[in-house]
Amino acid sequence: MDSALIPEGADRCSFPKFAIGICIVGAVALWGVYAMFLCWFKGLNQTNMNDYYGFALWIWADLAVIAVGGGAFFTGLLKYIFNVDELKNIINFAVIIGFICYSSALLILAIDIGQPLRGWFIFWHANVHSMLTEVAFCLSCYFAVLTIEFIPNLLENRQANKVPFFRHLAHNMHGVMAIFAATGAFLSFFHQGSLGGVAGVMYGRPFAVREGLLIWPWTFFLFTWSAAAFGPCFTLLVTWITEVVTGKKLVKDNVVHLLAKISGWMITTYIIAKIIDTIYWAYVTAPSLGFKMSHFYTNNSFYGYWILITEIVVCGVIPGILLLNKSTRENSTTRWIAIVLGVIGVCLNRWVMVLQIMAVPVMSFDTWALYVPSWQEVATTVLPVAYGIIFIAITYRYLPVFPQERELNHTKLEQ
Amino acid sequence: MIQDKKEHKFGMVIDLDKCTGCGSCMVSCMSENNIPFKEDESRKKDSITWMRVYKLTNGKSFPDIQIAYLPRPCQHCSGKGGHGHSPCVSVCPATATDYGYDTGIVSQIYTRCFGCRYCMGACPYHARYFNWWDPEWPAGQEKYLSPNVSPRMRGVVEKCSLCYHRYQAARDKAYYEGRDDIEESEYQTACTTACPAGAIVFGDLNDPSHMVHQIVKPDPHPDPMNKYVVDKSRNPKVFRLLERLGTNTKIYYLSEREWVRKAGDNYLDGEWDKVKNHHGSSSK
Amino acid sequence: MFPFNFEWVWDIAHVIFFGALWYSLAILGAGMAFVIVKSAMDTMNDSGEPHH
Amino acid sequence: MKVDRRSFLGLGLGAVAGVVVSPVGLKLTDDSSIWTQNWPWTPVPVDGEVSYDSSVCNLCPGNCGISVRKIADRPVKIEGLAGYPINDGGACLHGIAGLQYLYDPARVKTPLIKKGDKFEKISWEDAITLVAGKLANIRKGGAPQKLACITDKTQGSVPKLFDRFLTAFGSPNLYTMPSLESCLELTAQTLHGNGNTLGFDLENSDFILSFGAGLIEGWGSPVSCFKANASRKKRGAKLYQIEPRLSNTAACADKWIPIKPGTEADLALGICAVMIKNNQFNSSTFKDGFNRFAIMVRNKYAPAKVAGICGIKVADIEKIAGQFVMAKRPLAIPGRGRGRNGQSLKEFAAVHTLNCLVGNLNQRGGAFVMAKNDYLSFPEAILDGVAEVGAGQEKLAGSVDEFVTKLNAAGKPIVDALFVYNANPCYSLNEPKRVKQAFKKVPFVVSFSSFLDETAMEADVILPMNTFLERTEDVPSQAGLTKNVVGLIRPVLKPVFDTKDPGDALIFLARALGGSIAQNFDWETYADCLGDVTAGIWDSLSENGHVLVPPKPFKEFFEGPPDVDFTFLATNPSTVQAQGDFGLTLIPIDNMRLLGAMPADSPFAIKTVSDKVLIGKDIVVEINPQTARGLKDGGDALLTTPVGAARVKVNFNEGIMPGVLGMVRGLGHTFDNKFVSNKGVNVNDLIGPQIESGSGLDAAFGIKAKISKV
Repeated sequence: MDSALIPEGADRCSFPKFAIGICIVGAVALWGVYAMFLCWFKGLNQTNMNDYYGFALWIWADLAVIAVGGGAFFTGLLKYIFNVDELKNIINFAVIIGFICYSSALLILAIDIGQPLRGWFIFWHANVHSMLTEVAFCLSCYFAVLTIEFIPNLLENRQANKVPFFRHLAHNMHGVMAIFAATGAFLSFFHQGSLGGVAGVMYGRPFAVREGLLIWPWTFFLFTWSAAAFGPCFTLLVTWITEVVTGKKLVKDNVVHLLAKISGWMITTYIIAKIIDTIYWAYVTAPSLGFKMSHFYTNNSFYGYWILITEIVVCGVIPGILLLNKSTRENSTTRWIAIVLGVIGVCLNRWVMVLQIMAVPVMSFDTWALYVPSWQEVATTVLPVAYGIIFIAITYRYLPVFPQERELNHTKLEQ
Repeated sequence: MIQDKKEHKFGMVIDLDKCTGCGSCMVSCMSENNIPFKEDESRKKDSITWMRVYKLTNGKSFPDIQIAYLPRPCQHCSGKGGHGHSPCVSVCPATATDYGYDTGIVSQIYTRCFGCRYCMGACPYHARYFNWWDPEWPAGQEKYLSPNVSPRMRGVVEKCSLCYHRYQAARDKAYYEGRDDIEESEYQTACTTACPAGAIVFGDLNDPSHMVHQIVKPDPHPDPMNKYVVDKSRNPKVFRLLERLGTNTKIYYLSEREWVRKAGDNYLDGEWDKVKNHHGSSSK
Repeated sequence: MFPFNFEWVWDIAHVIFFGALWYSLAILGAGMAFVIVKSAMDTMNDSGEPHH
Repeated sequence: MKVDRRSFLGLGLGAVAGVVVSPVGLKLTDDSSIWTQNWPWTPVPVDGEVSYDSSVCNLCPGNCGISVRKIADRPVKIEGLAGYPINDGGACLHGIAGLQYLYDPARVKTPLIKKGDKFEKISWEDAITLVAGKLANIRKGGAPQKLACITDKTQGSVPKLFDRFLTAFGSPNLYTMPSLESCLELTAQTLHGNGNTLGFDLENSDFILSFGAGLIEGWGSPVSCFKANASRKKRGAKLYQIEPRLSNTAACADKWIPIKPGTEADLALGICAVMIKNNQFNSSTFKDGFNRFAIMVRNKYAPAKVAGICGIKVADIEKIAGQFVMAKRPLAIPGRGRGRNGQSLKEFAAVHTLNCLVGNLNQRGGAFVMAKNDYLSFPEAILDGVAEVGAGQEKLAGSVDEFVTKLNAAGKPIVDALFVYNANPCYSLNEPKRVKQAFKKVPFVVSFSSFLDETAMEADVILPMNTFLERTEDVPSQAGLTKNVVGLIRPVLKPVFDTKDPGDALIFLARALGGSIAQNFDWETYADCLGDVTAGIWDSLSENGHVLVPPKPFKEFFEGPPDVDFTFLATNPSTVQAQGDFGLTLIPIDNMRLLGAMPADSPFAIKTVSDKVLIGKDIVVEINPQTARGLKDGGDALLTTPVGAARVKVNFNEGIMPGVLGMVRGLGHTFDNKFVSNKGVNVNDLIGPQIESGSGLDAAFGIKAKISKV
């Protein structure tokens, strides 16, 4: 019944099947929307946050989706600025994932603040010294860039493309996309960085604080670097999931291998920097403030050394090596292990840089603060996931997202 | 607009040997500043207490245990090097909290705050509180609210203002009387005047005639051991909370008891014995 | 975010921060304006030809 | 015009673009933020002229001077009154939070009458008529002594008016709630003769030996004690604190001497024994029984024995005695915690005997034996025939606790009507459930109360009283002060509800009864009465808000050291032991942040309570980890005593003696105020009364208990 909208030559499941799938995920999304409205109308008392845990699950989710959404800017940068042409086969999807991640991040922020109707004060009364101001501006601007990058793909829909203006617009936008991508990369660099800066500048929090370059603490660069490193992992992961769900090969192996290789290099360089940063922090920064490293890791079983080892070794060093090594990179099992570990690693890093900071006491007579999110927090955090699934399902169904789809699946049909 | 010619730096010194933990300062603050209350205030991590009294122990067992109480208002940090970049002020994205260079007071504008809580994360003293709930008073009780401090709405951060409205009132009075400046006694915070033990001394740290200056004797030179630390006390019995972080708080504490002074900051093993006698030795 | 907001100061921080911001926004705005105008012109040029 | 899909689309997009570009969005955004800044449900306090009223706080026996800041005639803040002889500007948290009582959710707003299980509103006229009718019937029965009354204190014109009412009515059955003052009066009476009370010159002593007196836990006149304590450091005065738990007082003392609960009297007598043995005492004013006393302590309170009883070292007893004797101005003070509940005369007398032995009586920095306040001069009471009959009757009991016991024990009602004024015995006496039972046995209970508290709930009629901010009253200082200050409570605002001053309610009632009772209350209002009965000091009282009575310098006032009578102690009255035979001892803890009795706490006070005392609805019990086998710090437990059991949370505290459980006093209210009630348990529910023979005091300092994990 919706065949007129489906890209030419593409094979899609029947509409009822599609609709049922959307409904199931939609129900989860509605649950999240309900929780979202509870938070808006009743206030943040719906959460389990408290004055010690002012940043909690949402901010972690926010940082995590932005980190994994970093695939969009980095792939865009490689494609449009460094002219890595193979990436044109995955750039559309990277942009869509980025779009989902960034729109989710903005939504989460709108729920997270105590006075959503005054949220625009962050722009209007901007304090240029705050990392969060930098985040807000760059995030919204970069979201605009992602929207711009997404528009041509949207206009390639079979029906939209029939409108001459849209067809021309899509064509012309492709023409100047490098400029947008460059601006996007610039903005992205700063907001990924300033998200890292958010933690690093908190000099009242020895667990978070880092020294740095000019006004930017080292976490600024580590966050940008890790987003660029792990973002492509997430793009590949979602592509793979989409391939599994649709039962079709959508991107050629050489493209996947290329992105995985780039990611491997990025991860490896990042993790070396991260290890150096951690050692410097543990042996110089924190002790200079009177803290032994064990203070941060030995009070309770949740925030133990395991978290540090998991983040850096298991989910950093290992995926780096697996993706750098040609044989493990091109072996799909080891590649997927690396990619999944990588995505977990960057999410864990963001968790540590939000929640563990809040948990650690600073005053010698203060206590650890542990927290378990309320269902409203969980529901609103699941909401973006449901929204992302629906968004991908719809875009995949109606837009020519994967340029290689036809070629790959024709071959299959012919065989 | 009334402008003081002089630059003040209001601060406090709290004598922890006099403090009895009675709670007068907490309630005086609540009453002065229209602080709301709710059914369950036993969860201290979401209980708005601009002035909170912590109980400290020396960690020993019976019968050698000792306890002390430490009242903790907002510490009104002047930030690294004393330049006004307090941990919270520097991070607030909407300029809703600001450092008063003429008073040293860290302000909070409730109607501008949009509740991102970054300042709370940045504050190691947990001096900042979020209005998780709409403030509600039992019927009639809103009649005792003071118009000098506006009640806060849900979803914003609040904290101790060193009773800034009292400073304004004192300044207005001085202006009407044609005086340039206010007397020490004219501007005292609600916790200071309430303390039945007289443990809190409040005044202008920049004014040598003020008692707080005489007790604290702030060192005009940066600490040679940490360039970020300024206004360190030259009184060996006086310390600040988490001084090593370079927050440069303006709330000083006084105690004869070594273990109490040690509890004010974090020290690596053996470090305290090296630094304990260095208090105030940075400048003669 | 504008010089007429009262917290605005003409210091280096504001100049760099908002300089970069408005510059980026200008690029995006100009770029979009350019492609929209160009596409509109292209569409008008097309309209002489019969539809396919 | 044909609207095809394309033009429709175009139109739609155009409209959207139009709205986006138009100022509507900006305007709405701006308006919505302005709305959030002015939410109609966030109150905006009215501004206006600032003024200050001074008055006196009567929330506790401290009676501090207060200054009330008003804006546009609305009181907005209570602070200590500078220059007031008791507190000189200081204030405690309860006084500062006083405004909350005005609008307390549990306030009685109009007279109430109980119909079935519920209270209904009734007019003052109807209420008074009803009460007068019931009382008239009692008189008609010819047994006027069957009206009883419980008040909070004995001093001041309002308690005296209740006394006068009972006298005119013909009943001797007036009881007061346990208090430090009554213990001190009893002690003074026992050792120095009738009409005296004791005061302690804490400000000038250089060595305070405190037998558990919570100098900064609310003992005596709290702010005055805070100030005295704060000045110790400067004066170089030492404080030794003797008690089983590291209280705040013990924490700020120079030395904490933990002893087993309830052995204070033993230790005091043990120190006496050491002093007598070493001949370190001043016997010039000793009157009766000293020799017998000396022999008794030598035999019964030898240090070795006392050390065993108290759980301390012999050397420590000798050291304490030595330091006490060597001090220039030593002072021993009795009264565990606030000195109010669970006190024994033996203990007070034993501790005060240290003062007598060391010879500090009526000396600077010592203990003062002072005549009771007598600034009031009421006209001679007029008794009619019925009253004469009642006047000849014996009082039913020696103390309020004994009174309650007798009410319960009797088959038939021994009292036909009961007045309760400003007291909450159904909460603050030990084992309140027995008090409630006793109340149920009284056919007619009238509560004169500002709050619908546990006791008011048991009443048949509630006459609502003005709070201290709405009333006029004279309040003489007591509470162990050496100063004799009469303060004047003055209304700072008109009554918020339909309430009256207690004096006015009594005058109203007397008038309704008519006859000689009305003649005894021949005043238009209570204010007139107050002017009359304080005639001698009224002018300066009303002008200054307080009077020092008598305003003489202290040497003239305290004429030399008083005589000391040892006969009571010489008989070695038995020491009250904790009830039951469980292994641990539960003791109540007086905490400055909780008033512990009347009135219940303000929401602000509850807000200050530590999470080591109250977590959610659970009370936290302190236990030394050594004793806490099988328990978890922060875990749940069941606390059982011979009288009751309660679910509690456990807090491991190194500052409490092994074998002792500490539970705060003042929680567990059950009336209707969600900010204050249904939080934790009332420790009194777990402790049974232990009447001390002789004094009639409920001397239960604690009770045996066991605790187990649940």
